[in-house]
Amino acid sequence: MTADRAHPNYVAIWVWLVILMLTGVLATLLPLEKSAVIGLIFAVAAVKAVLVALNYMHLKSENWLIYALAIVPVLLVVAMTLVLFPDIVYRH
Amino acid sequence: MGEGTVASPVKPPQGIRPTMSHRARVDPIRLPVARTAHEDRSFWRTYIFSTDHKTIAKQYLFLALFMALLGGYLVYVMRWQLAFPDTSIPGFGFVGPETYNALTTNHGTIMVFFVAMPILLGAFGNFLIPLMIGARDMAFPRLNMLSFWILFASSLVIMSSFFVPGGAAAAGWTGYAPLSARTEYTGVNWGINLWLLAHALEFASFLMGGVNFLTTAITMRAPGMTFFRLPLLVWQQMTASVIFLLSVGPLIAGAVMLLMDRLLGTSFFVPEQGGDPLLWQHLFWFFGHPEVYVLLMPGLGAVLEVLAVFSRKSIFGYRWIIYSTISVGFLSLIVWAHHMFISGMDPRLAMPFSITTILISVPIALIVFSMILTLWKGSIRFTPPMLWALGFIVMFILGGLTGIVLGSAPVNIQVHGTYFVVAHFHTVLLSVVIFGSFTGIYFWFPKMFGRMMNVPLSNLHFLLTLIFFNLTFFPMHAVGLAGMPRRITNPLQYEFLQPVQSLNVYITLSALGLTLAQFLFLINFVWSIVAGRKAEDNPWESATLEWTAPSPPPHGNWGDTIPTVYRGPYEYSPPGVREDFLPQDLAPSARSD
Amino acid sequence: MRMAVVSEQSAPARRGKIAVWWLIASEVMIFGGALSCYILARTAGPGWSAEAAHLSAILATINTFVLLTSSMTMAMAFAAYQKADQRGVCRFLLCTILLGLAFLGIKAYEYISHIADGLAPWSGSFWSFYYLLTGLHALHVIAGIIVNIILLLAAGKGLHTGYRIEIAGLYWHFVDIVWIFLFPLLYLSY
Amino acid sequence: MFLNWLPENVSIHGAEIDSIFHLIYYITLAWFIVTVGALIVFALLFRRRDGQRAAYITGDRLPHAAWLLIPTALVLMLDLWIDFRGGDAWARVKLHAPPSELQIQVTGKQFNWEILYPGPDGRFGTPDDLQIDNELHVAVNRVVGLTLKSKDVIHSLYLPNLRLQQNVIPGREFHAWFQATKPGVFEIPCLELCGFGHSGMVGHLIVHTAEEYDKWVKEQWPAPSSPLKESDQP
Repeated sequence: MTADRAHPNYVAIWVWLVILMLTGVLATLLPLEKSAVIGLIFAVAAVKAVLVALNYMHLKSENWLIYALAIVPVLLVVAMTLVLFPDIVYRH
Repeated sequence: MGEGTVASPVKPPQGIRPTMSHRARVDPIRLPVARTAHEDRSFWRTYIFSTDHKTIAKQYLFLALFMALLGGYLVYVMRWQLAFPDTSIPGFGFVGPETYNALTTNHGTIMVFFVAMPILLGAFGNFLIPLMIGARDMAFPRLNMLSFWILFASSLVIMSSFFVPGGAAAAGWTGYAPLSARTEYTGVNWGINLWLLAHALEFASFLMGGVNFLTTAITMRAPGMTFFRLPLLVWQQMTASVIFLLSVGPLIAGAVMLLMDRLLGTSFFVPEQGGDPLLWQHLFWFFGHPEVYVLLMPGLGAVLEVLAVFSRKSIFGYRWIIYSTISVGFLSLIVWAHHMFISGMDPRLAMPFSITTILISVPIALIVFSMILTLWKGSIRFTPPMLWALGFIVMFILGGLTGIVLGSAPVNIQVHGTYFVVAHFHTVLLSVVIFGSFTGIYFWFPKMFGRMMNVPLSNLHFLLTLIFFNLTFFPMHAVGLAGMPRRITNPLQYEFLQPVQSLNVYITLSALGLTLAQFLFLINFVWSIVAGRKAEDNPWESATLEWTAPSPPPHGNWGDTIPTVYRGPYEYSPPGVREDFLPQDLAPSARSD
Repeated sequence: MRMAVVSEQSAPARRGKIAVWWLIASEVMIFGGALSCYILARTAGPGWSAEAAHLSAILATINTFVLLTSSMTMAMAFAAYQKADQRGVCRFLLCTILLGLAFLGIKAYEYISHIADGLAPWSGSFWSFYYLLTGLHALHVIAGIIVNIILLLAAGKGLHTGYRIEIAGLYWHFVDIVWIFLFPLLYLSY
Repeated sequence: MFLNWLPENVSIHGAEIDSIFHLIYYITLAWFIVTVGALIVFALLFRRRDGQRAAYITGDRLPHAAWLLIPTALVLMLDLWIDFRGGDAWARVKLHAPPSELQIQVTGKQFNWEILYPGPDGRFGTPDDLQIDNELHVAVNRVVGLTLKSKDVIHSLYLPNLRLQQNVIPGREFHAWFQATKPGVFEIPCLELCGFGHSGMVGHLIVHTAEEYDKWVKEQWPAPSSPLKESDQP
C-alpha cells in the first residue's frame, strides 16, 4: 500500500486474460471428448482466476494471513463439494 | 503530552503526535487516536446511534434480554401444553398444533439468533475486544453501529412474523425443505418468508460484526500486545468469528434458494421438479453445527477469564488452550453431517462424520481439564461470577458427555429426534448461554455500568438456576430415552408415552421455576444499574487491560495514552513479587519487589 | 482525510484491506455454496446440457471481455492514485463504472430474451440455478458499481480517495473472478 | 439405572446398539464422576485462606502440560474405541441388510403411514397388492425388508422398540430391515416435523407369532391365489 510499490503491468495481464478467455471459448469447438474439454476450460478458468488474484488483487505481495484468507475458503468449498458427491450425485 | 484527546476528537489533537510516533516504533501496526469520538454528543448520538463500542455492546445486551423474555414466554406456553395438553394456558389460551409448531420454531430461532448470539458475541465481543487489546474502539465504529441496527431490524421482522396472516414460521428452526419450501405443507406463507428475511438480516449483521471483530483484533492491539499475550476471551471471540464467517456462506446461498423456491416457484429443494431436499439439510448443518461452537467459544472465554481471576492463578496451559481452540474451530467445520445420520444421506458417510464428531471432544476435553487444573493450588474466592463459572464447567461436562451418545452413529439411530437430543443441546447451549452469559455479565457489570451488583441476590439467583436447571433438563434425558419425539404437541396421543407424562409435568414445573428465577437477575440488574454501589476501576483485582480503564470507561476508553503491554494476561501470584497479580500494563521497572 | 503522517494513513489502509479480505473469504463461501449445489445437482441430473444450449455463448464471451477489461481499468485507477494522478483516477474509475453498467446491460438483455422465450426461473432446475447464480453475481456487480460511484464522486471533489481504491478494487476483482468461473460453468460446458 | 428408561428391545440388532449405549454410558459416567469430583475437591481444598498464596503454575511447559495431555490422550483412545465398536453396529443396521423374507413398502404422507403389502406373489405392482394405513403386520423372527418412501414432506419412521429409525425423503427411496424377536403391538411415531398433524401421526407395528401371521395372511388374501393354499382347502 505504500506509494512507491512496483506493480505488475496491468495491461499485459489483461492481454493474457483475453487470450485465455478466447482459448477457453475455442476449446469448446475442439473435437475432443467431453470430459477433456471440460477439464481444459476449467483449467483455463483457474489460471485466469489465479492471474487476477495474484496481479490485480496484489496477492503476490501479501503476507501469509491474506494468502490464508484467499485459499482456505476455496479448499473448504472444494472439500464440501467432494464430501457431498456420494450423497447427492450417486444416489443409491 | 497534550490534553483532552478523547473529548475533542474529529481532528487529531496536536498533543498526541509524539506518542503516536513513539508507539509506532513499539509496534508498527498501531492504531492511532480515538478517531471515532464525536463532538456532537446529543442524546441520539450518545445513546441511540452511538458508535461507541461500549454503548453498542449495551444495546446488544438489552435487546437480547428483551428477546429472552419473548423466547421464555414461548417456552412457557410450549411446556404448559406438553404437561397439560389441550387445556387453556394462563396468559395465552388454547394452543392448536399449527400454533405449537410456530412456537417451537420461533423459540429456537429467537433463543439462538436473538438471545445467545447478541449476548455472547454482540455484547461481550463488542465490549471486551477493544478494551482487552487496548484499542479505543472497534476498527470500523460506524459499521459496528450498522451491525446492531440491522440486528434490531431483524428482530422487528421476526416479531412481526407473528402477526401476519397464517402466523409465524412453523417448519422447525431447521426449516427442512420441502416442508418449508411450499406453503401448502404448513399453511404458513408470509411467516416463513419473514423468518427467512430475519435470518438474512441477522447473518448480514453478524457477518459485518465478525469482520469488524477480526480486523480489530488483528490490527489494533496496543503496543506490546502480541498474539500470545491476548486474553483467551479475545482468542475465542476471534475463533468464533472465523467459524461464523466460513460456515454461514453456504446457508446464505441456501436461504436465497429457499426464498426463491417460495417466491418464484423455483425447485432447488422440491423433489417433484428435480430438487433435492437433502441439499438444504447439508447447507443448513454446514452452518448449524459450527454455530454451536460460535456460541460456545465466547462463553468458554468468559469462564476462563473468571477462573483465573478468582483462583488467583494463571490459566493452566494457556497456549494449549489456544491450540485446542483453533483445532475445535477447524474440526467444527467438518462434523456437520452427524445431524444427518438417519436423514437418508449415504450411510457410508456416517462413520467418517462419527469419527470427526467424537474427535472434536478431544480438544474440548483438554480445555475442560485445563479449567479444572486451574483451580489446583489456587486461592479460590467464591464470588458470584466464580460460582457461575464453576456451574458452567459442571453443566458443560454433563452436556458434552451426552453429546458422545449422539455422536455415535448406531446409538444415534435410537435417540435421534427424541427429547434426548432436546435435553442434550439444552444442557450444552444453556450451560453456555445461561451460565456463560451470567458469568460474563456478573463479572463485567462493574466495568459496563460502573456499579456493583447485589451479592446475596446474585448468589440466590445462581443457586435457584442451578437447581431448577438440573431438575428441568436431567429428567428430559429420561423422557428422550423412553422415545418421546421432539416437536409433538400432545404426548397423550401416544400410548408408549403414558408412563412418562408425570415426568413431563414435573419438567414443566421445574422449567417454570427456572424461568421465574431469572427475574431475580432482572431485578438485581435494573436495581444495580440505578442504585448499585459505585465500582472501583478494578474491583476484582484482575490483570487484563480492560480493568485499567475507568469504570465505566469513557468514550475512547483511556485518557491520553493507551496502555503498553509488558506481559501475558494471567500473571497471578507470581513468585518474588509482593502483589498477587501483575497487570498487563505494569512496566517491569515499576515492579515493587 | 488530510492526515499526512504515514502511520495514520497506513493503518486504515491495512485495516480496510484485512476487512475486505475477510469479507471476500465469506463471499467465497456464499458463492462456493451456490456453485457447489449447482455442480452437484448438474452432475446428478441428466439432460441439463440441452437447457444450457439455450444460452448465448457469444454474449457471455463479450460480457467476460467487458468484465476483464473493467478489472484492468480498476487496477489502473489504483496505479494512477499511486502516481498522484487525480484525473487518471477519475478517468479509470469512470471507465470501470461504465464497463460494469455495460455488463449489466448485456445481462439484462439476456434475461429479457430468455424470459421472452419462456425460460423463467421456474422453468426447471437449470434455469433456477442460472438465475440464482447470475442474479447473485449481478447484485454484487451492482454493489461494486455503487462503491465505485461513491469513490468517483469523492475523487471528483479532489479528495484523496487513497487506499479506498485498492480496497474497492479487491472487491471488484473478486466479483470478476466469480464471473470467470460462472462463464464456463453456465455457458461453455454443455 | 438410567438406561432402564429405554423401551424394551425386541429386535435382533437392538442388543448391539444397546451394548454400545451401555459402553458409552459407563465411560461418560466415569469421566463425569472423575472430572466433577476433581472440580469439587479442588474447589473445597483450595478455597481462599488468609496468608496463603496461590501457586504460580502456567502449565505451558511439558512436565505440567502432561497433566493435560495424558488425560486428553486417554479421551482420544476411548473415543476411538467407541467409534470402532459403533462402526460395526452401524454397518450391520444400515449397510449390510440380510436377504429379506417379507418385503413391505411404507410410504409416509401427511399424516399417515401407507403400508403396502405385495401379497402372496411377493411382487409390488400386481393386483394382489394390499394397502393398509398405519398397520404394519409382520411375523416374529423373520427378516423384514422395508422400502421407504414419502409422498410430500420428510417423515421419519421410528420403531423405538426395534432400535430403528429412518427418515423418508420425497423423491428418494430407502431401505431398512429388522427382525423382531417378540410378538406384540408397538407404536410407530413420526419423528420428523411434517406439518400441523405431526403430533399424533402414529402407526402400529403388529408382530405376530408364526401361526397368527399365517392366519392374518389368510384373512387378507382369502382368494385361492397361491397353489400352496389350495391344498389346504377341503
